[in-house]
Amino acid sequence: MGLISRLSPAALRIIALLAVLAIVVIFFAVQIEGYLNGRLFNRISSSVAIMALIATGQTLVILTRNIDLSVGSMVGFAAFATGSIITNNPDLNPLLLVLYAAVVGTAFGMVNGALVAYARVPSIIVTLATMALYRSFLVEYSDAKSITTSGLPAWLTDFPNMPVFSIGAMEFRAGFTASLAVVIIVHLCLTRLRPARALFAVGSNPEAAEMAGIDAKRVVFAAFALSGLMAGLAGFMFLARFGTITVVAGLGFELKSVASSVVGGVNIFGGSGSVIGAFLGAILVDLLETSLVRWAVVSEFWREAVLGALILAAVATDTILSRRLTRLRATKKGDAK
Amino acid sequence: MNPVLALRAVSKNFGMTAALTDMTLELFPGEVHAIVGENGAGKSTMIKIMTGIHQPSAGTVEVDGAPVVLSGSKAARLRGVAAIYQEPMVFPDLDVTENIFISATSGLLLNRPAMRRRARELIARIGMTLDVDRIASGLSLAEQQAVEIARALSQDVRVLIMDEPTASLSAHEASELRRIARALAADGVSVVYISHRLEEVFELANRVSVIRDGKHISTKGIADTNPQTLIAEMVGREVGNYFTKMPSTATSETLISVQGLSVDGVFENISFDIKRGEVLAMAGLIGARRTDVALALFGMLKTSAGQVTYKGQPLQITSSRQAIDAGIAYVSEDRRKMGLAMALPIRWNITLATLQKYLSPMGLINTGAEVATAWDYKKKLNIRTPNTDIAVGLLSGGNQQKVMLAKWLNMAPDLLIVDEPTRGIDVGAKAEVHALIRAFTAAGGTALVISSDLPEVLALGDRILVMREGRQMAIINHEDASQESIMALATGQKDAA
Amino acid sequence: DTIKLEPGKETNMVLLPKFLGILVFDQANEGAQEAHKELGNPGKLEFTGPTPENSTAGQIEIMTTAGTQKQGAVMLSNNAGDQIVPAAEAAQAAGTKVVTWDSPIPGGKGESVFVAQVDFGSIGTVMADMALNILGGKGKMAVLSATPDASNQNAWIESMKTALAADPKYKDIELVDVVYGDDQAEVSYNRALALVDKYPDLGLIMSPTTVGIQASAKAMQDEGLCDKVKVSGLGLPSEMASYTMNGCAPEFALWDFRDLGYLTYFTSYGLATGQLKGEIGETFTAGRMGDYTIEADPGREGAKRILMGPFTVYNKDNVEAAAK
Amino acid sequence: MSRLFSWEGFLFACLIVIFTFNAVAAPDFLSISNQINLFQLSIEKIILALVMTFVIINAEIDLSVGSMMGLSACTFGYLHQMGMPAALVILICLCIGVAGGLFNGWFTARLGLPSLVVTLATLIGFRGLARVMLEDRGIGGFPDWFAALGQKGLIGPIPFALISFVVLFFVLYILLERSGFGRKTYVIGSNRDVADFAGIDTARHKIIIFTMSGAAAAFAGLLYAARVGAVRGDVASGFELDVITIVLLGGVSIFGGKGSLVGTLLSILIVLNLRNGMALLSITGHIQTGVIGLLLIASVVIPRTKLATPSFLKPEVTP
Ligand SMILES: Nc1ncnc2c1ncn2[C@@H]1O[C@H](COP(=O)(O)OP(=O)(O)OP(=O)(O)O)[C@@H](O)[C@H]1O
Ligand SMILES: Nc1ncnc2c1ncn2[C@@H]1O[C@H](COP(=O)(O)OP(=O)(O)OP(=O)(O)O)[C@@H](O)[C@H]1O
Ligand SMILES: [Mg+2]
Ligand SMILES: [Mg+2]
Repeated sequence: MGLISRLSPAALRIIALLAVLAIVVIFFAVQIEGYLNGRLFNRISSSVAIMALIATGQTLVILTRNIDLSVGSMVGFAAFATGSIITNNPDLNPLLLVLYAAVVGTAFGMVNGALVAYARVPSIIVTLATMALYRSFLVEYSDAKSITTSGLPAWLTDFPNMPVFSIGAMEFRAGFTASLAVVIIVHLCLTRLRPARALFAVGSNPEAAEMAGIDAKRVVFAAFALSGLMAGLAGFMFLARFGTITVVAGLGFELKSVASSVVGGVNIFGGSGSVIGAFLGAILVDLLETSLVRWAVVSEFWREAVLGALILAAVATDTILSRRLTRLRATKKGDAK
Repeated sequence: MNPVLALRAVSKNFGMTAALTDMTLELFPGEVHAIVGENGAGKSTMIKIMTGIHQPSAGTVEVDGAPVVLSGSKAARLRGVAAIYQEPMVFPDLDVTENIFISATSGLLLNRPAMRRRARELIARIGMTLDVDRIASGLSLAEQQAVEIARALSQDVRVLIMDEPTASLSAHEASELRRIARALAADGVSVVYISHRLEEVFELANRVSVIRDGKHISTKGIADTNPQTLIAEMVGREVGNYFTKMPSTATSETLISVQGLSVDGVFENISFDIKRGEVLAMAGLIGARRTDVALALFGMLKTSAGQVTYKGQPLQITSSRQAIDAGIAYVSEDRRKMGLAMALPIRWNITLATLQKYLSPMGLINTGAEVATAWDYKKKLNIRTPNTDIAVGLLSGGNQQKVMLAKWLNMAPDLLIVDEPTRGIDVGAKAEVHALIRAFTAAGGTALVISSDLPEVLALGDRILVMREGRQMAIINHEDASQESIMALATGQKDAA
Repeated sequence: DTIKLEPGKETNMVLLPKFLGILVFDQANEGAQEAHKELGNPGKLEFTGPTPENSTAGQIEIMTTAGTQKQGAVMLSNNAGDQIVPAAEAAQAAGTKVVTWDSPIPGGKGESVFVAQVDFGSIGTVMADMALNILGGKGKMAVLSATPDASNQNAWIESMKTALAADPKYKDIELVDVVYGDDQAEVSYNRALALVDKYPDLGLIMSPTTVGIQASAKAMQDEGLCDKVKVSGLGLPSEMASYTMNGCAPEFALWDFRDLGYLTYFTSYGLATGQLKGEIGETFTAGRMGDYTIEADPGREGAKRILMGPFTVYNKDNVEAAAK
Repeated sequence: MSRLFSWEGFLFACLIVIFTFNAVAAPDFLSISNQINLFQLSIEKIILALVMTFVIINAEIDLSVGSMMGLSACTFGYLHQMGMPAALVILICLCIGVAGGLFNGWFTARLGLPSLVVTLATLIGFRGLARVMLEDRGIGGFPDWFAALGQKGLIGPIPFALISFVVLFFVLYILLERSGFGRKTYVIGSNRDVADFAGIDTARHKIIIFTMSGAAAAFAGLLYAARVGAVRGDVASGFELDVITIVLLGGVSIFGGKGSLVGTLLSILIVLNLRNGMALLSITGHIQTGVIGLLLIASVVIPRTKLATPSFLKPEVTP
């Protein structure tokens, strides 16, 4: 049990989450024939690639004790704007296109950040409003036209499914690999870089952060800008994966990303959590959703009810489990003295 | 020699309140400059102007003789001005190490092992032991204070301001801290030291400034003044000697008797009884677990063994409601976390624990009676506020303390447990609080006072219970107690009798 | 005898789609605007609707306001089910005609007449026939619909079930599941794949919604499943052309929304200006589209409809031309 | 005097401006029927907003109200169709609301999960239960007296919904601003530990408030069923965000401990009048939503005092 005392609470949280994930997988493997195979991995990994990015951005914001409800609208707008650029200029350099999506997202994120950090409007108010506003921009900008796959170059639509490498039947496709890379990079930055700690400090105690010489405003601004950036990248991925973009693109992503983060153990009151956790949370939510469709026991109409119950159960289990582990760790440490 | 930091005719208004008026102060390298004044005199406000948290309404701040605008604490930090604030400012989700180095700026990559090593050194330098991997949310107030001090020490500072750093430290740590302050001054740092403990001021400071009502009253070399003069300057009148022990008002009837009280892994086998009208003082170092004993008596901590006999009946308390119904009150040491709802009006806070008394049968609040009570306490406890409807968080620390006391006194409890009753309270108010506790026991009330301030323990306690690391060392009668004997028990130099 | 609508009469009208920002509704608006000019109505034609996330409440609100504003007619593509009835009845009582198009009021209350794009009964047969065709007479099929609340989709699925049961030639086609993709690309895409995983021998995904069919086709194409699982249903040629050409979606159907808007406008204009009574048997000329008759709606008891019909089945031969 | 410069004062001024503008710009605005419509159309959200004020002042949030409303409405439709007498069904629906509220409250207050998470899960779960009952059907044909309650005037032109709103507002106003219960709501929202130490059973209080919210949502669901005369699985989906918008615009702090029902009422009136005015000027859809969004932001950019941003302590359960 020496291990437990050496692990940080954050690591314990991840372990609890992995345990919950394992339980879910085992349960469905028993229930559904031919469940546990490479294809399951491919399904979940491809579909979680987009939400992983959004949840990463959401996590950065939640860490600072804020929330970003406008992510869905930002994804929708970025996807559409990117799609219409490439449709009109099919020869555009791929990197420029990604950059464009990133810039669009970041710009929106910066508006959120400026209003929250510098105009001191609570984030829930700002992003509730910009959620509506950005979607309105999309409706206005799109003029009821859709982006269709036929207008997109092949490299773009092929990108998400391009296999990068594979382990057995498990394919690591470009979309998933790219977003996994982003998650890992952000994780490393968060845990290793000195300036990134300010994010935790501001979320943990904003007043104290201000007094400790941290420019809390800039930190919050940056978190929102990064969330916008992530939404922009997710918009790009959304476009590449689905090809057809209408005004409803990304609708409902805000709550789903919040759910992913909190299921992943990010403290909704700020200050603690990890993007790896949020990533696992996104996987868990996606896994539940997909598996429930395949589970013969629940009919189409029961699925939502069961999903709600399972999310709650997952969060409760995870919370209780990590509380237990933390306590266990505390006593072990005490004994060691 | 030039002052490293100076305030020139600085004023600060908060709306209608003038917290500082025409304040001028010079700080020189290598001096320990004490600042004293009543609660609400404007000391903390002045500090916050020096560190860029507040902007002056008028006047200028000078660094090295040149006027500067300190736009935020970062700007101040860059000029070498750092502070330890009155209310500890820790990050509950981060561990001790990260808390200490949160405002460090050097290096892009974090070097955890080096940080932990250095954190341990810094903590040791204050004379404390603290697991540097612990998450700060579990730290006691004193430990939080230690973290803050370590944070300040971790930086290169030219001016170090300490706003009541010893308020929640016990004698041992406090003396370590004073040693550090002297050492820093010897290195040429200008140390500003705010304290309500005058003996500290005289032991430590080279110069002392008095502030009253936001105005500068005097700045003198420490040799040119004495405690009586200082107090007179602070409060504008003479104050009686409040450290004289008043005769005991204990009766022969036992109010509460505690036998073998334990909480697994926290404290064990605590046994004492208190007579009606008596004051039992609890002394000990930080982490002696006195607060936990109080929490257990108040039903906020589950006990694992032991009995409590209260008014002759066995009593099992599992919630604060039960304790309150039984006539037990607990004045917490942590005002912000457990004491006061800072954003709510003073009046609401005062009647909070006794709300039942102000309700009509329909459950509606009798506002008239409530206002009357609030004003009553405002006068009785001399709470400095224009009215009782403003947020209690806007009051100075000492006045907040009085509001908290008012909340529990209003309950007219049989047993009043007071944890650090005069933390951060000025001399005048301290005397008033002591008088209040005395009046309370003289009127038949019973008190359990937890204090880290040894003179206070001696001034109040009819008997003194000394704790050390969760164990009860001894109960000594006042006549047999001295600062030295208590310290010896608390530090374990002398074993339990 | 056929009524020729007299142009130039003033009446204000509102074209109310399910929500804004969807191509087919804009096409309907173009048709209505064309008719508006053609009839020389000096009044105003407004195209206004709710946002996607607020569709039901928004439609009710706009319907209620239309009554207050004394609009001549509201042309409604209903997304609120029977919940719109009180508002529609109130509007009718205030003198505002309510004409539905694309999606009717299920119970038929509160509407003057429904301009049906096609016969709802025959959509079922067409979908069943496409399934028969694609599956080669035998196989498993699943339906991927919009939301469980979309009354037109529900009616079509129902009519397909009826058609499948009615004729023995469909006896080897098995409808295994109905799932909902909420008319969102992402949800539909994932549902389509989940269907394939759930039924390893699935042969066809039938999606009676333009979003669902497109997302399903893309999903099958992305996962290289087009050889095994085909996609069909109702789709826009411009969105579906490539999938039809590469064999993922060999056949699908749709009608012309521009015509639908045009016809709806003529009907509403006639009713609002009192030239049509809205009674069964009335026949009128709808400009370039020719003559139409108000008849009883076979699918909804007591309700009236005007049948536009027919629709086009798209395949390799005609899809590219239509996509232009 | 201080009221005049308060948040409520500001909202009131906004309201006057909007009202005057509407009256001048939209000729039908001042008609009695329009004024009643204006309330009637949003009555459910209004009722939810009144109770949500309690929830948010108590430093919690209830995202499940829209779904609970849907669940209640669908249960009504389902059981009505099964042939149960309407009066009994109404009672059952209200009980479901209470049960759902207790459920949210228990997980939040006793188990210590953040309410945002709990009610996010029940937002999905309650909606799912509504779906289970009605699947893809819509149900209408409610008894005449029930439909009349929702659609016709009860006293003259004034409908039942409006009357119940007025009654509810006064009851809740007294409860929040004058009673001990309301006082505790503020204190717990401001600092839960302080309330715990003062002998308040904070968990119980929170559970009661969630229960109120659940019951109000169930009641609103019934009003909705009566008003629109038909129900289906998506009733009131997305209402939670509108309701929260109204409450926050009314000056209730998302961190708890601060706000008033008068603020919520003014905010309701502002949103209603703004929406109605725009609708009468044929401004709908996303532009309308956009304007409300801008208003929401603008309303808070107006500087506030420092302590208005409340204690930064987080509501944590004592272990
Ligand atoms: N942010 C604020 N807004 C309004 N008034 C304030 C604010 N901060 C301080 N004050 C007022 O300014 C005066 C000075 O307060 P300050 O905290 O500086 O006193 P102090 O000397 O530090 O007292 P103590 O010894 O009790 O800590 C008090 O009357 C206080 O109520
Ligand atoms: N070593 C420790 N490990 C975990 N928690 C501790 C430790 N020491 C103190 N605490 C926590 O800090 C709080 C107060 O500490 P405690 O009761 O031990 O101190 P005390 O004797 O009251 O000293 P003081 O009041 O001077 O800080 C308690 O709630 C306790 O749980
Ligand atoms: Mg102070
Ligand atoms: Mg203590």
